[in-house]
Formats: sequence, structure tokens, C-alpha cells
Amino acid sequence: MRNGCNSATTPEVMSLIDDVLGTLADTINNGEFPEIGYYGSSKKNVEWSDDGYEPVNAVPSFVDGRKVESARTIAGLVYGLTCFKEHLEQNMSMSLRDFYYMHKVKRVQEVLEISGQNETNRLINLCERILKIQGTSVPREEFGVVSSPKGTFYGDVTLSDLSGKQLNCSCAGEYGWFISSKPFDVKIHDINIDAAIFVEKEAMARNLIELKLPETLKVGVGSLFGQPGRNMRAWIRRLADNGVPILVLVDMSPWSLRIFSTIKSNSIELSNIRGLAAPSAKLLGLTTTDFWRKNGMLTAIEHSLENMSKSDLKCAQQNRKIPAINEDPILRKENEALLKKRKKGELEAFKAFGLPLTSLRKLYVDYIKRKSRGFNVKLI
Amino acid sequence: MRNGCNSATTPEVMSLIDDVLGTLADTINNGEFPEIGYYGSSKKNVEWSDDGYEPVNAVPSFVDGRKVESARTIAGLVYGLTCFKEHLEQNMSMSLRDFYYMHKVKRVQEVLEISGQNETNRLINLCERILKIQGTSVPREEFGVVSSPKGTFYGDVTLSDLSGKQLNCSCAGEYGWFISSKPFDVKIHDINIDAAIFVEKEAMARNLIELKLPETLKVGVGSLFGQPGRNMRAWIRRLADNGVPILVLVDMSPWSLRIFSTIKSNSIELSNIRGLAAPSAKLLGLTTTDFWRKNGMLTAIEHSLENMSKSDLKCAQQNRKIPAINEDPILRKENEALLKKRKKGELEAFKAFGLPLTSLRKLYVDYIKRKSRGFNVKLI
Amino acid sequence: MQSLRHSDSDVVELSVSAWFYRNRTIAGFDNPARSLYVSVRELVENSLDACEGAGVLPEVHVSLQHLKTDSSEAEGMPKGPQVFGLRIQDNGSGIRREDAPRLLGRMLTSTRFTLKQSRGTFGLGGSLALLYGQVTTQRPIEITTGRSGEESKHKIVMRLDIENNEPILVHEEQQPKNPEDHGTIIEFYLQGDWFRSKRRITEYFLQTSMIVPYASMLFDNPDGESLRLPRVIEKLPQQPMEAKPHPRGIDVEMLKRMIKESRRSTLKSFLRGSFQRVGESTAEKFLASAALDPAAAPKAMSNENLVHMMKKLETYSGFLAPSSKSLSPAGLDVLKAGIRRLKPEFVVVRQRQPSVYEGHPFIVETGVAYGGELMPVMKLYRFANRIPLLYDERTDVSSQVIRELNLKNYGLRQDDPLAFFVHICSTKIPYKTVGKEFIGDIDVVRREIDLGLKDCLRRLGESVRRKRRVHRQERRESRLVGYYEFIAETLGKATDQEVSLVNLIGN
Amino acid sequence: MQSLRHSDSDVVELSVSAWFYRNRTIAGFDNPARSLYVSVRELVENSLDACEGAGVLPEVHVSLQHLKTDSSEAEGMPKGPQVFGLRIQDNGSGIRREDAPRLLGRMLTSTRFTLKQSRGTFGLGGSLALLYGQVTTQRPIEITTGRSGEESKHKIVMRLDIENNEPILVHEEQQPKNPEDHGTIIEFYLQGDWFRSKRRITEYFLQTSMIVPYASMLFDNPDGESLRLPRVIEKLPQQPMEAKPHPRGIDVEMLKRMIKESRRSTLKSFLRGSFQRVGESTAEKFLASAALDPAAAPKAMSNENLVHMMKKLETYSGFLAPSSKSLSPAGLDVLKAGIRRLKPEFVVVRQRQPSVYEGHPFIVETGVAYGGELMPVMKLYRFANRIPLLYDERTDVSSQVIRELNLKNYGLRQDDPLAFFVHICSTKIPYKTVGKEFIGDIDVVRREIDLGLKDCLRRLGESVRRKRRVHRQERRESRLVGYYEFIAETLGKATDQEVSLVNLIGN
Repeated sequence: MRNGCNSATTPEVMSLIDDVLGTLADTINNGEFPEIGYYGSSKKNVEWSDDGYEPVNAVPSFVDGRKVESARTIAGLVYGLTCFKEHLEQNMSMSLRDFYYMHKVKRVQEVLEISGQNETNRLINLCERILKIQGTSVPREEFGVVSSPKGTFYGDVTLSDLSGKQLNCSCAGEYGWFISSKPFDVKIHDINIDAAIFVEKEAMARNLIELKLPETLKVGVGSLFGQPGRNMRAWIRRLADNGVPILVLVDMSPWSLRIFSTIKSNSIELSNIRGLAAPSAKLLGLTTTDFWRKNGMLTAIEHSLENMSKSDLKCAQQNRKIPAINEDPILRKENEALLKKRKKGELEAFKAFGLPLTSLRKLYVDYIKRKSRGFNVKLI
Repeated sequence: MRNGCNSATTPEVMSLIDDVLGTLADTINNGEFPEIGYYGSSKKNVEWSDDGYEPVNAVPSFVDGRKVESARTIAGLVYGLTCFKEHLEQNMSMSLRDFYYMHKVKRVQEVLEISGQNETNRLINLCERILKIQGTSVPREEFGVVSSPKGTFYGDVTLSDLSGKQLNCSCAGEYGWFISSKPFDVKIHDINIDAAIFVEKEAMARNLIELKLPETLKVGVGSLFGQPGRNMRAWIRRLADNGVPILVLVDMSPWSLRIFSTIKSNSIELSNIRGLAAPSAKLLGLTTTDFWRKNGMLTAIEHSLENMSKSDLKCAQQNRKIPAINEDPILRKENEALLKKRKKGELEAFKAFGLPLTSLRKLYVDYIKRKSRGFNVKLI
Repeated sequence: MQSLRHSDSDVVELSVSAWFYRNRTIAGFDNPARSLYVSVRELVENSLDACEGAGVLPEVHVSLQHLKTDSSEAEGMPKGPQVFGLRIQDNGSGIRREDAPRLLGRMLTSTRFTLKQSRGTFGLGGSLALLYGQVTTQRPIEITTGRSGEESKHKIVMRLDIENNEPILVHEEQQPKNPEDHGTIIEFYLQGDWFRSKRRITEYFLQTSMIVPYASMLFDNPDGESLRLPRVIEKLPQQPMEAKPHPRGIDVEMLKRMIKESRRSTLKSFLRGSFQRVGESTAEKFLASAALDPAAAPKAMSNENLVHMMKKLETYSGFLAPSSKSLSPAGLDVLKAGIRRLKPEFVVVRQRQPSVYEGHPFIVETGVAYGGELMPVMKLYRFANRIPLLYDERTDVSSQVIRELNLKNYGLRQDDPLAFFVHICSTKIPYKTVGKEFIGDIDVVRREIDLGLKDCLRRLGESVRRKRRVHRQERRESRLVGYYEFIAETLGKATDQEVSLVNLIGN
Repeated sequence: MQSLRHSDSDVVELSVSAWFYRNRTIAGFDNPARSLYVSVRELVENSLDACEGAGVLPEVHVSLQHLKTDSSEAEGMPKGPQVFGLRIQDNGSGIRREDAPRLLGRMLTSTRFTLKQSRGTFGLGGSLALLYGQVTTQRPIEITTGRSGEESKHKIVMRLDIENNEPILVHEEQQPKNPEDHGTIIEFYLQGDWFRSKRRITEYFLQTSMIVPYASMLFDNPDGESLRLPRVIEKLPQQPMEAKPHPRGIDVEMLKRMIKESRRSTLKSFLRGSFQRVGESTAEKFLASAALDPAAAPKAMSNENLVHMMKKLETYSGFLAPSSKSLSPAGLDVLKAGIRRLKPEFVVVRQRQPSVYEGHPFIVETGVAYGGELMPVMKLYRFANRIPLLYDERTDVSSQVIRELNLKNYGLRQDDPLAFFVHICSTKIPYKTVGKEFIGDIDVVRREIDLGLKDCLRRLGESVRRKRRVHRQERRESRLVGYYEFIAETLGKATDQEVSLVNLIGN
């Protein structure tokens, strides 16, 4: 069972690479300078909608082989594609840093004179834009480039990842399963949860698992470990595609609004990579209304809020220019409330109630249930 | 089976806390100002030996309850201990940030006026020094304070962690098992590896797993994800205590020497916590002789070395003041060679050979086998 | 050397006034804004000198008014220099009719070998302002002056003949007055730029009111605003007396001139008669130590002998410190009253012993203020012979001293609310420029300022520390109790037993 | 006002030299280090003026030697001021025996209404140094001077009578010499502090060699070191000529004096005869526009009329720009040669058109150098009438201009290796101090410096960009071929087919 939303099979990607290389060879043999078109991602040619960021029709950019810098780019592209092809053949992955070091191979370094990893990172980005299947970019993971993975998932989900072995995410250790570097290719065998809660901070996720919420509420608990990586976002999308309601629990801060909006809508820069957004994701908390609305659940610990720092405030101001925040009525309201009050809250604030832990557990459950109900997600 | 080297059981820790609180209550009821003695860790009272850092007899410090600031410390201590006790009773953990927020409980904040997390972190450090069983500090994990865990381990090891479920680390996903937050308490059921290789960078570890080295060489592969966390170091020690040879594969840089030395010898600050050092750990590579000795295995890619930055150089200079580096003949030699050449190397350098991947795999295996042999660790 | 570019007849000596007319930039008259400021300042200082000289508490009324010219001007910010009328009225003793034109219309210096502190160091200030006014507007100068006990006052209208350093009388009249009134009014016109000098002139009045807190000043400015600075202390500093020069720091040129003017026939009597602090016995001891014949005729001394004597005068340790009677320091009360205008929490002031620089005695007074309404930055107020110095602060010797202070030694920090005050009074202030803007880096002056400020800082540091200590002690006790109450309550809950503080700290 | 502290007889006018003796601090003689520096500088400048005036390429030899005193001194750093012998030799035209004492021993100023640029702006420099030497050491001054074509040179030993501004001859003798030789040697003694002035004096010679690159200089210092600066260009700048004043910027005082000295009987002929750039037609047009009678007698004009005429002179737009013939700018070649001493990669120099300030014409020359051996920080070199200005850089008008430049506009950055040069030459430099340390913020001067530097920067920016462009083009072509060779090889391996570049870019 392969149900990744837009991933290609490895043979498909390899044949795509062969096509590109072959066309280039023919063009040059014909005595023509190659020219490669692609679509960039910027505010101009990306629009935000309820389904996340979407590329809209725009004028393509061209790598014009007659120009020196462009010829260098094409040389880098050709070299990169041959590297990817070989790694795919050998079923092996590489990191961004690995790819950078491949340019330290002497004959390559002499010609391309790569000055830093930024340059090779840009080449990978360009490959994603050039390798397309049915108008959709092939994510770098599919040609073997894997960013440092991050995040865990605990819950009654059975799957097989790149190890090829079948496992249940509630039996893979106290944090659950360390999420695959290539969730597009993970095979999901069985899902036995009513919702998945993704938590910004590891400690809160651990507490929820310790309190046996996954078992009692029949939910999955994911730990984002801060800003979620590509693999985590792809995994969330996989669950969403499989009908699992996605609930996100983050700090009440401008940075956390960005975390949530990236999960929900992907980002402008990566809008060509489908499958990194989960438009159905819901912001469970912490929200400004928790603290500042009359019957908010956290009004009693409003004193735990900390002043926003200068960089917090700057972040909130820049959020106004992020369509996925500014055009989303809920996130916009949250962001404006933060800017007005100039205070931020953290998940750890629950501990500021000073409640006995038994009461705290009840509070967690109440909070999650009540906030979920607001999104028509009913938990046991 | 409980084979953590110096961890206490939860009931032991709880009774220890009760003792401390009871003694304080009695002292105060008797009309005496409490006084608490403890041993600090600094260069003065810690010595490095082949077994890692060891506290040596030194004059204890005292928290003298007659002084205002000390009274505040005792108040913080009493409050902290009651928090730990409750968390242990409820089988729940907390993060450093959680502990900080517990001081935002109104009545606590009004008295203690904690200004930042630094203060509460110091209190935890103090608790580790005060709570002792048989002269040995109780690590914070044992009273429920867990730092953000980091690191994965892949290999044929069967264990049960805090989830209570039994698992095999080669069947817990493509990266293996996400290492427990409390490795002292992990039950190891079966070990079926001849050595464990711990790799600084995730991408290299992934490559080794992808190349099926764990299966073909009968080794475990751990990924440190950079500077190893407390949980990772405790896990390495657990393996070492179980007779598994520990091999460490890091960059050739002053920072990586610190990573290795922390694994091998722990740190001065935490020398009161036994069980975080694995004195038998070996520095597999990358070493300066790989690049700079005539028959070194990496001499062909010496050009891939990068210049050390200012902060690299500063790090190497400071390394001279770290006993675990400066008094260790091997590490000292490595550090001096770096300072002399002013170049650093990275694990990704293997990719700068420009070898076909089949040859690269052979190179990896050759490298690991040859370097292991140097430590009398023979792999299949 | 000196190329012969002029024929002999073209090269002449100029009068001092003509020389300054040609080089007025160096006296501060280098642009309309600065010139306006310098003019106001010079005349206010003359007035304050006049009142203090007469022993009366000064009342100075300055009025600066924009002169409307024929060409109607556009509204808004004025474009360039404009013409202003400046009127300064004081309650000094007034000037005798026959002295007035000469005193105001020429640049003069005293030749007498006596020293006495005054504000107008170069003897130019006021006259140069009048000269500047005449050059830029070609309008005459009006002086009205009356003396106590007289029934009329004199009004004189005059111009200056710059080339010959002479006044030219244009008009004169007598006006009746109350015999009790006295004082002088000067009115003249000058070019200026008020827009660009307002801040500086206002600051000048404010700082002057700090160093002359016994004066009442009123300044009506061209914007129609009045700055009123009533006196805050009813006490004049002691007036300076004339004094002979001190033997230390005399150079041979001066020695020669003094010998030439002296009527004494022996070296011993010359020394006794011409220098301060040299009596019979001091003169004898000095001459013996210098191996000079006390009976020698001063006028007959060879050049070599004069050089020898000067060197001995410079190094002989037996002279008493110079008399400060020719100086008029502000005094600790006055200085403190002035600094109090800033409303600080603590003020410490110090007066150093008189010292000597090139034969001129000087006294340094220092003050340091802390807290209260001061801003949390270090500020320096510099005064010389009761004149505030506003320009070129960074180059002044006091700034150098302050930069090298180590505030930590006194328990203070750079960002504490601190203000420093340095007042140097001398028969001759070692200014670096005729514009009296900053004081040069003379070793002995720097040392006095350094010691004075450090003395203030020590005392201030103690006060600040003492205050902090008391404050801390009180807080400490209440905090200790608070902590134990919390400990007892928390322990009680955790151990399920009552924990009482009665035995420890009472109820 | 002016309290009557002195009886009438005590208050007198001083000679200019006496006045300066009393106030020498303001001329830069305020401590032994500074005094030594100022003395060397003033005398070197006089020598350079003398050589240029005689039309010869200057050769100046300066020797400064520590005078061993009787009291043997401890080794190491000297403790305070010591006595130095200073000897300056030049190859100027020499001085006539009868002029020498007068020219060197008095402080003089020209009265003629003509303007001509010279280094010694205040007419004091050298004399003041000699005065300082005499005051501090009481030793006489030796002058040896000889003129071309004469068979002997004159040696004069003299002292200065400061109070009367007169030289006193002590000794005189004639010495034989080669008729072709000419020049002057001055030798005298003065107090100084070499340890604290060495850096500054050395810098003075280095910077002087930049603005006077046609001079050979040799400086033997007290440490036994020789600084040799041979000329790098064999070309003297054009010498300045005397010129009448320009009508713009004349004030009424000056107008009056000119009328008084003039023999012309009508206003028109007075204007033509007394001002530069005023001919028959200009005079007529101006007088018509000012509604003044061309036939009126100048000496009969009323004060009001004079004020009226001055105002019209100031605003009349029909005058030609002032003549630059009284000025002697360095010239572009000379300036460039001087800047090349710093070994930069690019040098751009500019000369502005003559402009006028208070009736004195001035020319601003600017230069900007880039790259080569320059350090990657902005450095400013300031010169005035070929004198380097070393003190108080921050306060100088040029510093203000540079602070406000936006280097980005010229494709340059703050940390580029840049050096700025500003040379202002004028018949009267608007110094702020007698010590000639920095130039005041005069609007029209600032504007000329600003425009000059910006012009240089524009051209420099183009050069830097052009050089970068050519370099880029060459590299571009060879790189393109390299990339395609790599592409062809890599593609060939990956696709298992031969990929040839023949069709694309030939073999």
C-alpha cells in the first residue's frame, strides 16, 4: 500500500533524471546552448488558500546556458543529478552536508569552485523545481537528500518505514517511533486512533504519554521538538490524508503561530513541494482566549505570562506579512492579540497552577477535550 | 534486572527526600537555623583519571540558614523537594522549564521572586549535590527532572524502557530506538552485538545503517545528533557496563574532541553524577593521523579540510585547559596537531573521494575495521 | 627664511584691536550663531564682574530682540544672519563719565605686576563684542551709566576707531536719576543667528546660575520668552585682592621687566618688595642657597646670573604656597547651592589648597552629585573664574581626568546618575583659545582636578554605600522572616507535621 | 560694566609681541612637547615659503639635538622638559643683512590692501618660536644668511626685546662663501619634550612631503636617526601674485580704510582702482544698480551711504569670480605626486574653481586614493596653504564633510582602503586657533570641499568599477569553456554516450 500524496517511485525519479541528462546531452551535441526553465516560489507567484500555499500561474525563470553563471549552474545541476542517480541506484541517502562534500572531489572543486554549502543547497532547491512529475515537484527526499530528521510519534499506529520492518508506534519505546526521514515512503498498515495531538515541546508530550492519554483518549501524541522538520510535516500530512484529525498544541507566541502555520499551510519557499501541508490541522492551544477571555481555561495563570522580547515583537510584526497567518482569520486574531498585549505564554504554564498532579492530569484532559470539541473532534 | 551503575530506586529517592525535609523541620522546630553542606564541582576538587572525572576530598560548602540569601536557597530547596516528591509519587517527569514554571505559582513567586530559569536550574544542580546515596549523587533524572532527550540507537539489543514494553533496537524504526530519557532505569534483556559505534552526525549513522553494517558487522550504530545529551551518555555507559566495546566516530575538530571526551570522562561540572562517563570508549576517528600520517586512510582527501575559524581556534586553545583532553595523551596529541595545522575535517569528507558508492561502502567497512583493530576490537 | 615679499614701508605693527579685527575668528566670532552667543556671554560676564567688584548681589537683565528690517521676511525659519538689538543692564557701581569711552572703546591690559582674578581674562571680551556689532551693523553703541549718590546718569553714544584703538564720541546727554540707583546699561546692535544659538545661550544662562547662585538673572529672548533665574543664596563670595606674583614659575623675561620697574637697590630688598610670600628670612635663605649676593644691585645682574636665579627660584623648596587672597573661589556653600539647582540626592564639594602655575596661583573646586533628578549618565560641568565652559568639552583637561577615573574604586558605575563639577579660579586661566572654551592640559592643573574629584568621589562613595547599607539591612530582615514562613508552611505540608518558627525567630 | 579695579595709569596698550608673550598658550606653546612641535613646524614653513618665493626647489635640512646639561642625567626616559638645539637650513634667496633682525625679531603685518597666499598666516609663527626659545633658555639666536651673487654671508647673533617688539643685536660677522650659494640658517635653543612629541613631529615631516613633493627634506632627530625625504617631482607650483581685494565680502570697516588710503577722487575710479575684477563697465553697472553717483567723492560719503554700498557690494551678482592669481594651489600634478607617496592603486585629484570668503579668494583641492598599500580604513589628510594639519581632526570642517558622505553612492564602502585629501589655499585660511590646527565650519568652504570630494569619488568609483569590469570579462570567457568541458564529460559518463562541444564552441 502506497498512499503518499505526491511521491514518485524511485524508478520514476531515476528515469526522470535520465530524461533530463539525455536532453542536455542532445542539446549540446546539436550545438545549442542549453536553457532550463523552472518556476520560483515567492510571494508573487504563490497564493495562500485554505489548502495551504499553492503556486499560481507565473512567468518561469530560465537558466540560460549562454551566460557564465548559468553555465556554472548547469554544470552543478548535471553533476548533482548524476550523484542523485547513483545514490538512488545504491538505495542510499545523503545529507545537505554530504552533497556539499561531494563538490570537494578534486576535479569538481577545480571547475565549480563552490565557496560554501549555501551554493550546493541552492542547487538542490533548483533540482526540486526542475524534476517534476505531473506538474508537481519531486521532493528532495525522493532523490535521496535527507535533512536531519526530528520528532517522535506515540500511538496505536502500525507501519513499516525504510527499515522494512513492521512496528506499532506505541511499542517502539517510551517516546514512540522516531519519525522516518522519508515519510512519503512509509507504509501505514493500521490506524487505531481518533486524533493525533502534536506538541511543540517534548516535555509536555512526554507528560501526556506518562499520563497515559494515548491509551485513555485513544489519540496519538507527536513531539515536534520545536519547529517541525520536513519529515515531521510530511508525516502529519500522511496521517491527515488517512483521515486522522490533527490537533496542534504549541506555546502562545508569535513563533508558535509560525510553527502551526507551517504545519497547516507549508511555506512560500517550499510551496512547490506538495505533501508538506496539512490544511485540516487545528490549533488546539495555547490561544490568547485561554488567558484573556472571561471564561478562558487559563485565566487563573495569566500572571505566568512573560513579556515579549524585542525579537518576539519583531516576529509578530513580520507575521503580518506572512499570508498564511495574516489571511487566516484565527491566526491573524491571535497574532494581533499578542501584539496588543505584548505578553506570551508557554505550555509549561499549566505547572503554574500549583495543582496536585492528579488534578493537573484532569486539567490536561479537560483542556484537550474541551478545545477539541470546538473543532468537532470528539474524544472518548 | 536492574544494572544501572549508581541509580537509586524511586522509593529510595523518595525516602531520601523525606529524610531531608524531616531533618529541616526538626531543626527549625528546635529553634536552630538550618545549615546544609555539599560539595561543589570545580577544577579544584575534581581530578581526571583514566576512569573519568572524580571528586577528590575537598572542603564542603555550606548553605548557612542565618544568611538571607541562603535562607532563600533553603526555601527554594524545600519547595523543589516537595515538587519532586509529588512527581515521583505520580510517576511523572518534568523539564527544567516545567520546574521554572512551578515557581510561578503565585504564593511561591511572591516569596522567592525567581527572576529567571538560571536560578531554578541552579537549585536542581544543588539538589543533585545534596541528595546522596552511599556518597554518590542522585542524578536529576531519578527525581523526575529530564532534559530534552536526544539520540537514537540501532542494533540487536533487546530492552524495556519507561514504556514498560519490550523491544529490539533493530526493529523500532529506520533509526532504531529513540533513547530513553532515563537510561538508568532501562532494563536490558539481551545484547547481541560485538561493539557499538556512536556517530556524531546523523547522516553518517544513517548511511551506515543503510549499508547494513549493523547486520554485516554485528554492531550497534548510535546517532549522537551533535553534542550528546545526558540520556545518550548514560545509555553509552549502560552498554559499556554490559561489556560492549564503545567506538566513537566524530569530526576531526576541537569541538568533536570535546564530544568524545565528554562521553569518555564526563565533565567537571557533573563529576558528582556517576554513570555519565564511559571510560572504555575509544576514539575511532576521524583522527589527525588519518589525514596527516603517511599511510593515513584519508590522506587522499586532505584537500577537503576546511580552515579552522576563530571560534574553532579558541575552542582548541581552551581544550588545553580541560584536564580530560590535556591529560589524555591521545586527545592532547590530536588537539595540538589541530592547533598546529589550523585545519579541521568532517565525517562527510568520505564523500570527497568521489568513489562509486560500492567502493565507498568498502571504504567505510575497511576504515571501521582497521581503526577498531587498533583498539583490539575485532569485527566480523 | 621670511621671503621679502613686501617692501619695507608696507610692513608695520598693528594695534591690538586692529589685529583682532583681522583675526576675529580665533576669538569665537566665526559665524553668526557663535558670534551672538559669545557677545551675550562676554557682556554678562562683564556685568557680573562689575556687581561683584562693587560688593552688591548681582541683578542682571538681558534682553535680546530681533530687529525688524525693511524687507519683509517670509514666515518660518529665518534663512541667515539677522540683526538683533542686545541690551544688558546691571546694578554695578557704574562708570565715571570720563572713564567710560576709554574703558569700553579700547582693548587694554594692565601693566602692573599684580595679580587678581577676574572673568575677562584677555581684557578683550566686551570690547570685541562691541567691535563685532559695529563691523556687522555700522550702528553706534549706547551706554547709560549712573553711580550711587549722584543725581544724574550719563548717556553716551559712541563709535570705535578700530585702526587706532580709540573711541569716537557721537552724542552725550545727562538724565536725572534716583541717587540710590546705580549701574550700567549697554545697548548695541549686532548680526546673529538666534535659531542656531538658542540652545547654547539658554544653556549658558542655566549653567551660569549654577556657579553664580547669588545672582538674579532675567533673559528676555527674541521668541518672546523670559528665562527668570532668581538667586538661591544671599551670600557673595569673598572678593579677590591684588597680589604680587609668586616667585615660583617666574620666567627670565618677567624677572627682567620687574627689575627694570623696581626701585629697590639690593637683591634682597627687591625679592622682598616684588614677590608675595617672601619676607626677610625667606629672602636671605633663598639667596644663600642660590649663592647670590643679597647686597648686589638687581639692575646690574648679568644675563647668566638672571638665568641662574630663575632656575633657583623655580626649584627652591622654601617658599610658602602662593597666597590665595588674589583669588575668589566660589566657596563650598555657594558651590553646593549652585549644584542643588539640579536637585540631586547627594552633593559633595571640595576646595583644593591654592597651587601655582607659571607664577599664577589657582584654586580648583570640585563637586560630584549623585541621584535625585540626575539622569543615569555621567555629566560634566566646567567653570573657570565663574564662567561656564560650554564648547569643546572632550578636549578639556577635566574631561581627560574623568575619562581616567576608575569609578568602581568608589562603588560607583558609569551609568550611575552622576554629575561632575570643576571650577578653577586663577589670576590667569590657562585657556587654549581666546574664545575661552577649554582649559589646556597643564600637569599641575590636571593633578589638582584629579585629586579634588577623587576626594569628592571617596566621600560620595561612602554616602551612597551607607545609604545602600541601611536600606539593605532593613530589607534583609523582613526577607529572612518571609523565607522562613514559607519554609515552615511548605515543610509542614510535605512532612504532615506542624513546623513552628517560634523557637527560631519568635512569633 | 568694567569695574574700575586699576587706576588710569596702569591700564595701557601692549605691543602685539608683548601681548602674545603673555598669552602664548593660545598660539600652541602650552607644554614642552607641543612647543617643540610647533617651533619645528613654524620654522620649516618659513623655509619652504622662502624657497618657493625665490623660485628654487626647496632643500631643507632640520637638525634637532639634545643639549647635554651639566647635571648628568639618569638613563632611560627623560623626566621632563629638556633643552634642545634646533637648526634649520634652507636654500632660499637669503635675507639682506639690514632686513634680517627686523624681519625675524619683530611681529609684523602688512598694511597694504593686497592679498597673497603664504604659509605664515598670522605673521607670527617663526618669531613666536624664537621668542619661546629665548623665554625658556635665555640663549641668543644665530642667523646666517647669504644671497646669490654675493661673496660673503652674514652671521648675526641677536636677542628679542619683547616689551618693545624690537631686536637687540649682540654680535655680527661676515664669512666668505661661494657666490652661487644662497640661503639662510637659523640656530637657537628651546625647551622641549622630544619623547612626547616624536611621533607628531615625524608625522609632520611625512605629511609635509606629501603636499610639498617637490621639496627635499632631511630631518636629523635627537635619537640619532635621519628621516630623508627626497623630492619626487621636479616642478614648483606656480607662485602667487599680489592681488587687490575682491568686492564681495568687504565689510564697512575695511571699505572706510580703503577710501582713506585711496587717492581716487570719484567713486567709479575708486572702485576700478581698489578692487580686482572691477573694470570701467562693471563699475558703472554696479553704481547704477546701487543708485550711487559715479562722480561722488569717496571720502565725502556718509556712514549710511557706506553701509548701503557695502550691502550692495555683497549682493551684486555682476562681479566676476575672484582672481586666483594671488593663490598658489598645489596643482593636480603635484598633488597626485604627493599622494602617490602612499602607493595607492588609484588616485583622483580635483581642483575647484576659485571662490571667496570674507573678501579672500580661496581654492579647494581634493583627492581621493584607493587600494594599493592603503589600509582598509578611511583616512583623512588635511592641508592648508601647503601645511599639514595634524591636531583636532574631528573638529575640522573636512571631517564633517566626510562624515556626511554616502560612500555607497559611489560603489564604495566604509572599510574600503580609502584616503581623502583636502588642500585649501587662500590669502587667509579661516583657522579656528592661532595654532593653525583646524579650519572652521564656514558654509562656502564646506560646500567647496564637499563638491570637490564628491567629484573625486564619482571618478574614482568609475575607475574602480571599470577595472573590475575588464577583469570580469576576461575571466568570464575562460570560465564558460571550463564549465562546458565539465558538463560534457559528466554527461558523457552518466548517459553512456559521447557528448561533444565541437558544435557548440568549436574544439
